[in-house]
Amino acid sequence: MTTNNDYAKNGEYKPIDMLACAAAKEVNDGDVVFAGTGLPMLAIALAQLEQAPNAVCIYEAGSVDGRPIDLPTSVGDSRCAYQASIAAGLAETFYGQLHCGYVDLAFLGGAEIDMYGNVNTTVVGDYAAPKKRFTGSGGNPDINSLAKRTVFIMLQEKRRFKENVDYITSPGWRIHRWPSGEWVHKKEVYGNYFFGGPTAVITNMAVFRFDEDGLMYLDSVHPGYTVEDVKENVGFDLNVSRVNGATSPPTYNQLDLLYKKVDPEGIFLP
Amino acid sequence: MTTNNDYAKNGEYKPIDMLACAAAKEVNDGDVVFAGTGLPMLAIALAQLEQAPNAVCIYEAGSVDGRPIDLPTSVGDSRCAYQASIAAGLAETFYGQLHCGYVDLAFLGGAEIDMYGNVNTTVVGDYAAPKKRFTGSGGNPDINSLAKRTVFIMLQEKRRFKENVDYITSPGWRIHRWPSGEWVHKKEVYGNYFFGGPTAVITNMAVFRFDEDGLMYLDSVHPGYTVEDVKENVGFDLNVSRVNGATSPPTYNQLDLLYKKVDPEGIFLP
Amino acid sequence: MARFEKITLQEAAGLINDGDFLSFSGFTIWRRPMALIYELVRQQKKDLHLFEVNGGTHTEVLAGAGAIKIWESCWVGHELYGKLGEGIARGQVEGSIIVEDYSHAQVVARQLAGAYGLPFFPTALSMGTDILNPKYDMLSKAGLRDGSNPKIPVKKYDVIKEPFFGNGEILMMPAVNPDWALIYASQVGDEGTVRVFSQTYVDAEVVKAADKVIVIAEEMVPDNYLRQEPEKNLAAGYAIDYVVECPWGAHPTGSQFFYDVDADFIRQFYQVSKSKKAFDEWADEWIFGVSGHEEYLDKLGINRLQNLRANSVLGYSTTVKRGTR
Amino acid sequence: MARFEKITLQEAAGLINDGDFLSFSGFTIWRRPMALIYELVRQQKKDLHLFEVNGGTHTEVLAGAGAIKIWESCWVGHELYGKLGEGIARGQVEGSIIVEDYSHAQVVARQLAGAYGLPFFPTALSMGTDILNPKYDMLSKAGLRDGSNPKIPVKKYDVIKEPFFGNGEILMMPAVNPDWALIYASQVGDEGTVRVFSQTYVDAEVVKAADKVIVIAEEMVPDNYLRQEPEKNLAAGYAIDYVVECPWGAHPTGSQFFYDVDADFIRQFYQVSKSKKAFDEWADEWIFGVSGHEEYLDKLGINRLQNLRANSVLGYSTTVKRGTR
Repeated sequence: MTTNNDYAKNGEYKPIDMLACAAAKEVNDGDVVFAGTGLPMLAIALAQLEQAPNAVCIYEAGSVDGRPIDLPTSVGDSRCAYQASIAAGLAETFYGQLHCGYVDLAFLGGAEIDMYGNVNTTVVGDYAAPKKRFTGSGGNPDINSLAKRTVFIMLQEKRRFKENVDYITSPGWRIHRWPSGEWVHKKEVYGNYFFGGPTAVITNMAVFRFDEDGLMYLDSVHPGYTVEDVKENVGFDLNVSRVNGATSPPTYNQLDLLYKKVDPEGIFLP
Repeated sequence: MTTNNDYAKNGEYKPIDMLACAAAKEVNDGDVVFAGTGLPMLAIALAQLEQAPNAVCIYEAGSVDGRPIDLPTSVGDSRCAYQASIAAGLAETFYGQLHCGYVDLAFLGGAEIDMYGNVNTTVVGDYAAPKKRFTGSGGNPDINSLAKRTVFIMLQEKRRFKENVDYITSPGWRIHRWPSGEWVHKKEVYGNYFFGGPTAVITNMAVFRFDEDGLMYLDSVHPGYTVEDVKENVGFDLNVSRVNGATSPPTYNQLDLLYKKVDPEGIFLP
Repeated sequence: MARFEKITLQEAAGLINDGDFLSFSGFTIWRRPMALIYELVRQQKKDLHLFEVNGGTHTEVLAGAGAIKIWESCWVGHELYGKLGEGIARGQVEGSIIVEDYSHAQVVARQLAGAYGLPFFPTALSMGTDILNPKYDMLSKAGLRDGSNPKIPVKKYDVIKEPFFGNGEILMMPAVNPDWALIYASQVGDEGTVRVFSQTYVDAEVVKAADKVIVIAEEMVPDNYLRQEPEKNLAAGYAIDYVVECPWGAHPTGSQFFYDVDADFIRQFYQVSKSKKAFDEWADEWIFGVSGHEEYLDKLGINRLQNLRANSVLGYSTTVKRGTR
Repeated sequence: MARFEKITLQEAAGLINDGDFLSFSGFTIWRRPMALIYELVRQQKKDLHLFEVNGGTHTEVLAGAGAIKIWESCWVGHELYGKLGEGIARGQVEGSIIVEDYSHAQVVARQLAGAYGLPFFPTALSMGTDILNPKYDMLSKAGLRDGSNPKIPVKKYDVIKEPFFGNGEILMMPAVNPDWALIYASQVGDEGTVRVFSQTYVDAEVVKAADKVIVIAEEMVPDNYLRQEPEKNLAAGYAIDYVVECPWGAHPTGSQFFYDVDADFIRQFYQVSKSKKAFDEWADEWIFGVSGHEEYLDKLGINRLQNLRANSVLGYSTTVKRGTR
């Protein structure tokens, strides 16, 4: 007999489903989550329907604890403010909530990441003469700065997991102290504002975490992939000594929730 | 024939009526006025009914351009917010409006004043071991700091018009630059934030103004009083060389408005 | 996010220790957490450290009871119904209360910094006043700026040369983060969303700046209702820790759209606040003489309270006599 | 307080000079003053200096038209309907646009300082990022931080040792005070009171920080109506200078409770934004090919617009197809 809580088998779910479900697991009940557009929205919505009914979501455009009945397409969407506890603006979310210290968990994306969890969403190449421009920082580095834990959701590609990112848009565990440029632990730069940092990176292939020194290691590999597959898609020397087995795949119930309740219109889930 | 715009005769009005009417004349049409509780409320309300229908009033507790249909008893009163353009809080009024630079005219009170327009509303005697405590600054010095013009409404007594006030609560034209304590023009301390300063003091006896050097002089004397009367009630050497005749008394129309429209309940007008 | 705990007034006051650092909702004689203030006096709290915008009747009740050690603020009085803060004034003159004066907007600067988690907030307001005279830094005089109390900054203020536009010097006020925010709110939802009516004063900042928040609510309502107009709400449920449902909890101060200020009550209180002896007699009657909030309301009586009831359209009482005519 | 002047879109755009420093209401693809943006392109404005939170379609229209000289911001794209800001990216890569990057909250810090008249605003957000790498201060590289332009601070940021609590260093961001705020508002009262629906973004701060404010209003309503709920309003009449009544003025961006984002329009625009040639053809059709806003609406047609109409309860369209299912 198959119950709703059984795991789906390989082929019964898409890579993006796996990503969303693995990410959702990072949410503890009661967390105050500050999330970006896209996959983070799926993850937080799914978590709220499962293990974290009391998790609360803040979107930078101005909504606190909204309860969208239709999935927002962006954090600026009025859908975010439906049945929200507060609808205000950026001063409220960035300063009145985030800088105030309320945020437990950040859910963010990134184009490139290094082994310290530094993320680039700005340019490819030298910033002063870039080869390619991405969207830019948005709230990514802000949310990541002061959240107690940050989970990055990314695509697994060698060119995205780099020894050094071309531009540190969002601060990991080792960063520069500007304007001098010293390379130090985040704690050194943030002082009393050091609340935490990146705790996980979730991709279409694996889950990565960070050790006591703030170095990324491989935690679990998604079904269908091997440790070697992951290593081949990481551009730096990845610590695989702490691999903790396979990531649990989505359950039938999760897939059901994702496609029928969270994103029935197929906005992020094709 | 007596018309409504004729001046009332001595004995037909009270000193407080004179004060309110003289103060109301300081409001220009279109002024953004930041007013305190009490007589300032009468003055701005009267001005709005007469020459300044487009004057706008901000109260520090959080209302912008309220249109009370019943006279507020304090700036925190919900009456202030009736038909207001904005009802918010102190961050909005002090920073979003005043510090932002919108305020043309401040209407304030004071317990003591010196010849530079420095006002004390804090203590009698040495602050570190005071003889008497007043209410304290409230928003008086803030509003006075950045308004383009400030009008003080006060009682005329020798002990209130002092060579040196016991404590500078609210900044006049000559102030200390702290922490060093240098005695300098307001301009020196405020720099680019120098927008103006006290322009008039209105009492139950007279109207005082400030010259180019920021020194108080007697401008006009209310009907029933002489220059000598005023001088006897001022504790410093008052410049009377620029006296401009008698202050116009209230008109019948003004008295009518004050008692029938502005304060029919007799809250400030006994 | 831990969901708030619903407790009683007695339990709420019991959480506050002697010496704690408190801040309050409201402004002068509006939306003060009076029922909780009375209970603090009933439980004989001492050595309290207060930080607030324009103080009012609640300040004076605590001052009269001898509960205040440090008062950091800018103003105290009862508006039209009592010119001065007699208890604070007496404490300052006698030296039993350490008074640290600011301007109103400097208080707000400290609260904004505290609410936003910033170490300081710049302001040009009230530069050049004796508020900044180093001689008059009373916490420093009392030896309390030695860094041993993390809630008291080592400097009252700082002045820095603005580095960006050549605008000269500007004042910087340190953040304030009291132990407790004692809040009276118009409505609290069953999930903790907080709303206040009319001007919001610094209520939102006071909630955010404090380590812990106790809200006494005029009424508890479905959160869904408050969430229909989220732009009107003050705080999310996770920002508050304890809630007491407490109708008329702001009396004798006013609560817009519920009841007006009880002017007669405050006038009478102002008279007794002028001497310790008169205050004690008054407290024996109105605080110690009643077992709690319900008996206090009984003593006031329905007709007195009904007269204060706000007109539901205007938000204030149209029946209470306010002036001389 | 001078009462605002009611003008036309053509007149509004005519007020803007080449080289002016602009800021905008809205966020990414929401509540952008698009009708005015189109008119700026129609009037061939050049060398504009933009300062904004997350940019969007309006930024890209100006970038495509070659109207931007300096772009100070933190993000540009069309959300789900166009991943990148192709015009800005092309400008940055080619060197035709000076791009000065911040984090989002650093942009907000600059706007808050500008709105509050403060010279700077402290923040701990995004310390340690390459945003603060002095090598990447592009306005400095371009020689524009020499103090000759009072709108460009002599430093991109400063770091100071916090003097009050021994909390270490903190970042300070300079105020921004653009020449113009170009605002799209949901409602403007006949006396100029401004209201926007749903999240307010930084609209209030953008209004306050600018020297002059032009509002294009979805609808004009009696001020009395807006004053019944003053806690919902964004700005008082004296804060704004010019008003254009302009229904559908935010199209193709969304306006909560009026209409949803025109996803198809933006998707199509995103495709053409990838090359100058395609943009020019698009602009010939949609900007230069129509005489003004009314002809633009005619060209869109009633059925397309009706499909975007917001459900009056939910605030967004429930008929527009958003996803793949």
